[in-house]
Amino acid sequence: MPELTAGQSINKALELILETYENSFIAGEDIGIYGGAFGVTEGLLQKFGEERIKDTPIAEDVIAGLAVGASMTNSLPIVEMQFSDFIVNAMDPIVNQAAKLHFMYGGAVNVPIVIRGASGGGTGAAAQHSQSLESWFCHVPGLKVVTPSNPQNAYDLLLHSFVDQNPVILMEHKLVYKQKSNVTLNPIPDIPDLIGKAKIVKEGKDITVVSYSNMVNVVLEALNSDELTGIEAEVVDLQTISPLDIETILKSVSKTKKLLVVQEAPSHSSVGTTVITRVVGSEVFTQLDSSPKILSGLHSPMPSAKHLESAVIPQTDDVVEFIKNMV
Amino acid sequence: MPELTAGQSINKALELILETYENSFIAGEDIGIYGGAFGVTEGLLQKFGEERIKDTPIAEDVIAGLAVGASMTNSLPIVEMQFSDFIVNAMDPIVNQAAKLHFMYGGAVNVPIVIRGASGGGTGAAAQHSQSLESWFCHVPGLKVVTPSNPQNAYDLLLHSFVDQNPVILMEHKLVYKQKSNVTLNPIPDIPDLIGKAKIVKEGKDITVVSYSNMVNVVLEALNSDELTGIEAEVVDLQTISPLDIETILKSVSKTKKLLVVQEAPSHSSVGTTVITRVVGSEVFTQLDSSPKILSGLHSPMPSAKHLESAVIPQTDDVVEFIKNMV
Amino acid sequence: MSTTTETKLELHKMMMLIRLFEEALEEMFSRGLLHGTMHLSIGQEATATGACLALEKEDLITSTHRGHGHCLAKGADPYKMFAELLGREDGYCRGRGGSMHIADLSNGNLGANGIVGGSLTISVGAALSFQLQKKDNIVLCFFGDGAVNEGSFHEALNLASLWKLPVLFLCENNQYGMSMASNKAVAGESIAARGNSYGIKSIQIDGNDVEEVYKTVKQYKNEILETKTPRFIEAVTYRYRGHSKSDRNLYRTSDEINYWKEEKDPIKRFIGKLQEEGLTAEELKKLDEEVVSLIRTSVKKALDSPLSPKTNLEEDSYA
Amino acid sequence: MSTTTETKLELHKMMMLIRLFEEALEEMFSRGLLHGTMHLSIGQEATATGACLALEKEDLITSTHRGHGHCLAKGADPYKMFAELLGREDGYCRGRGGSMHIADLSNGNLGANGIVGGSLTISVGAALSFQLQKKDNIVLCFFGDGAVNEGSFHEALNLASLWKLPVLFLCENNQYGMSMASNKAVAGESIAARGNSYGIKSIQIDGNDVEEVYKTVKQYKNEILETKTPRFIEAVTYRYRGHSKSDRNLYRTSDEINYWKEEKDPIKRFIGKLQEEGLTAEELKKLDEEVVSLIRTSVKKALDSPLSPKTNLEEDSYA
Ligand SMILES: Cc1ncc(C[n+]2csc(CCOP(=O)(O)OP(=O)(O)O)c2C)c(N)n1
Ligand SMILES: Cc1ncc(C[n+]2csc(CCOP(=O)(O)OP(=O)(O)O)c2C)c(N)n1
Ligand SMILES: [Mg+2]
Ligand SMILES: [Mg+2]
Repeated sequence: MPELTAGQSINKALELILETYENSFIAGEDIGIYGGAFGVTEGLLQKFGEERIKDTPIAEDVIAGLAVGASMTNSLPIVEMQFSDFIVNAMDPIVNQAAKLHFMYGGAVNVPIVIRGASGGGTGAAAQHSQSLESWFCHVPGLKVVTPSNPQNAYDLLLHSFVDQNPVILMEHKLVYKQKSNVTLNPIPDIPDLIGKAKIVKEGKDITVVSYSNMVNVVLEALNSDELTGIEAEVVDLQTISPLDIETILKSVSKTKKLLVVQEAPSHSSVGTTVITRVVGSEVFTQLDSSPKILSGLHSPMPSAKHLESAVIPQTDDVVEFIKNMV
Repeated sequence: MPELTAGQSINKALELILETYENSFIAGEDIGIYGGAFGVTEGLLQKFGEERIKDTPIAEDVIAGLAVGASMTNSLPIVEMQFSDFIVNAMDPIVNQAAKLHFMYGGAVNVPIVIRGASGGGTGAAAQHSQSLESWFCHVPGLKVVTPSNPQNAYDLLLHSFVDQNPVILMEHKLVYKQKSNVTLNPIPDIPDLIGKAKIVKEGKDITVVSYSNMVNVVLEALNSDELTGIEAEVVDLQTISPLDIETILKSVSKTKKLLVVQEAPSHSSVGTTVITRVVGSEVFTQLDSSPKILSGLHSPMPSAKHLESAVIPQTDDVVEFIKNMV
Repeated sequence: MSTTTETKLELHKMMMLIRLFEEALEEMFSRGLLHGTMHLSIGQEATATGACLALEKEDLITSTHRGHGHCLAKGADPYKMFAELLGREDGYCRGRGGSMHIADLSNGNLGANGIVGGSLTISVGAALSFQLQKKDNIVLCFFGDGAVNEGSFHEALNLASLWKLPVLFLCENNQYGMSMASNKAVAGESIAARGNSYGIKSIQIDGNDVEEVYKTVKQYKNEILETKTPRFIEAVTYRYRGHSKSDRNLYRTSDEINYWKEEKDPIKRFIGKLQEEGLTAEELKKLDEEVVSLIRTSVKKALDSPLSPKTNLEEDSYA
Repeated sequence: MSTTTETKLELHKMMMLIRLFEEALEEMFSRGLLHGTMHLSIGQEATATGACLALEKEDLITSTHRGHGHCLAKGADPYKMFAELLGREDGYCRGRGGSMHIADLSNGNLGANGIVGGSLTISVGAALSFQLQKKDNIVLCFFGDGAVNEGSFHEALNLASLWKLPVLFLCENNQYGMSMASNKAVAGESIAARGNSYGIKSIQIDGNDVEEVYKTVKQYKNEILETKTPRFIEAVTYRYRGHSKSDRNLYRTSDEINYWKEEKDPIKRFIGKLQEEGLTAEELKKLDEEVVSLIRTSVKKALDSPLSPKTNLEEDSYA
């Protein structure tokens, strides 16, 4: 069981896919000799050649569009959006094409593509290279959206996303790439049963903290704070943010009677507001003994300066603060 | 006080703006001799000429991008996305540029642009011409998002959006264009004080129904149903969906103790989930005497067939059903 | 390469089928049987017909919002198309797609597309599959003159040229977008010249001469497979009807429309040619009657067929 | 049109200023004083310098992620730029923009842009303002060879040509995107040829010859104002450093890099020319010392200046 960063475990998953499925290929900007802006595709060009590791021009629209066309014709494309912010240039193929073709054509076609993008802030990359845009894709019927938080689920969720017959958007947080831990290199699954499943990463009885992507790590770190000794928080890592695993969330909240959602993205029209709406719209509403809260990034573009950036992104102190106030 | 459709009242507002501000212009596809796909710009070319009524090629990216550049250089652009679905091709100029420049450049520039788009379903235009994508833009800091529901506020909100110094996305529902009523042709305001203000369109004490865009009309129609006689619903037309007028909403809900949100867009990561999250996250939470609900469009692309389309979009019967179950 | 008589009669019948199919739609529309709008290709039948009949079934096409002709010419069943526009269960998309979104995978039609330029990058991806799978087939990508100005056009052509993909870009230049004349919308010499600028061999042809379209597509398909490089055709044609049902035709003169109807109609012209070559009025009548009755029976069958049931549409949204 | 000695010395000093400014940044970065990454234009100084010094203050530029040189050459204060990269209140963006997002409207710089191709459509809009306002100024749009393949490039050039907008597109072809050689990324003859394909007069020049850049931009600006049509310049240059701080330069040889450093360095070459024309070592030394001390004092002042205060960032997001 090797110790790997998430960047490396994703690389291993990609390698396994390419070895196993001859009709799979990867396309994206600087994924070849450069190995990807975050090193995720390092070594794959050398192993699989230019035919299957396709370095593209800087042209996100055709990168996503070719994935759609290829997937309709017995290829299995995995494409990379170097920074997920650039996915703004690929919205038509993703939203008007990939998401809708299966439904629009009456079920006659599937669009089994995986679109990976590096998301999130905290690296000083400023407003156009730090966004967490995953909520947009959750709002689009026909897409699935997956957000790993550590090396193990980054590996597993990529394999499952690949096997899933729907277009899957994988938002990989830049800070998650750097997370390091032992990874079990599971085989490619027959059924993508991890997609749509949340995970209880820490059990507790006093409050349910629902989070996803890198914020799961921030939450877990916050729980080590002395200020929270005695408080047993249950932490739910959504893993898939569309479709939501509402059962797991409801089960936890009906036990703890308290709900806090922590996300890096701003609150308005986001995953977090959806979690809260689903919970208060359920029978669990009557069991809540305090007002459910969301701790989100500020409604502001990402500033470049470190001290301002950390004011926009929820920090461990903020999590501690919220939990203290709620329990 | 002339009787006008919303399409006509918007046309009047555009005319007043063009007459009043020499540095204003309109750009978009088929807005000239054709008068716009929905007739909204009819007659403007004849009045103001090609210099200011700018028919563009089919190229949404540059349509939005030129608005950004023009607004930074003392012009006042209003651009049209023929169907708001095509805004997918203009996401970079809107989201990475217009929304962020003011903040990113430390307040040194403003981007006072108006982007109008025809949104929504019910016309049999199918999945790529019927979307309600407004929630995406609410999720983006730096943008304001406005959604008229009738000829009067379509007129007023366009004028106020124009005067607002921020980039404003106006989502005009295709069925709202056809709404007809008497319109007071107010002058251009000095301060855009309507932006960010919700409106109580019907007072009541039994339940608060929050809605926006064409669904406000569906809600009002539903309230005439015999099945609801005796029930006094208070109807809040958000009018601006970002920023949200949370005060007006809280005031109403603390009076009625019940909240239903009705929107055409699917629920996940939407305006409606935001309204509910803000309400249950406030002190009003304890006053709620029933679980707040959202009635939204299905999580499905829009089908073309009429009987399937009406299954995706909330109908008056659905509203009646929800209210009956809640009161 | 000369065209056989048999092929010529096929070309004529297909143009007639498309014309009568869309005239039947117009009639249904005026009777209020259709929900939504539609985009008719009446006047442009030669391009769809000549192009698709030059292909094999295994070759693929991507189509546009004005795609009825492409779909029929690639082998679709008019009954299933009528059924689709009427929201019936037997429709190609079970009533979920409608006029703008008919796909017919069984005959190699990857689907119509409501987004201008939306099919260009998809065709590139399909061509990449052929390349990776070492298939001797091509993807023919239909698009209009208006799509030439979309960013997706640029990205698709650039990549197809760089990667030497087996795709034939076919621009149906009917000289207008919705209302904008293409010469006001496309900078530079011509649309074919724009194709050349990507290092893609390009040609401008008479899109209303069905035989010229047929021959050019056949030749270019062979060149694509031999040289392993893409090709580009600008087929000049004209639409008689408004852009969609709401069009008042303010942007062009009736003289212009009539000129194309009288002087340049693809069906008329081809009939003239066939008659010069000896086709008798009787033979022609017989051919056309077959088409007429096919349309009649298809319409009737579609109108009699059951509506698409209200299934769980949220489940239908996912594979 | 010959360049005055005074101008030549300005050109030299500006290239030196840019080089030393970025070398100072490198040093700060290695000392861990900078948050995030940055894109250095070391080796490309001639393009930014020649282009911007050929403009008037009222002319506008749009810039890129590799924009320090454009910004300085258009007249920015190095102190405020250092302050910006250090997150100080005196920074051009009060610490909110950083390296990739410096704008300096007072000097006609509409701003750097982190999105490849993001500034092209913006420049078209600014040029439209000039046209509508009947101003005798132009917008110079900087972009890299990698941006040529984005859809936004296509839409911007097509519209600028159709609408005859006063914009000068200036492609800094440093021969690589991030890692991809531009000849693998741009189909067709050349980048300049792509400009021509939109009916825009285009030229390829030596982007490391500061005088050639200066003269060509001056000439093209005049042509733009006289003919009321846009122009396009492909300036061939080379970046010495990696794309950004994380680049390991695997996609090019050190021989290639050294060749450009030794044989083609814009500053070296121009010094040689100035000396041929009689500039003495002393005069040169004096000029350079001015630049050195300006950088030194600017860095020091910036390091001593206060951090940008934590204001209400949500309020700051709106005008
Ligand atoms: C991205 C996008 N922008 C705009 C439209 C609206 N629209 C539909 S068809 C059309 C005209 C297309 O012209 P052309 O490509 O020449 O095809 P034609 O209609 O002439 O067959 C327009 C503007 C659209 N469907 N998609
Ligand atoms: C839309 C978009 N895609 C990708 C990137 C990531 N990226 C930043 S710079 C760069 C290379 C740009 O190459 P070029 O335009 O030649 O400019 P250069 O870096 O050579 O100065 C890439 C791929 C981006 N910033 N924006
Ligand atoms: Mg056309
Ligand atoms: Mg470059």
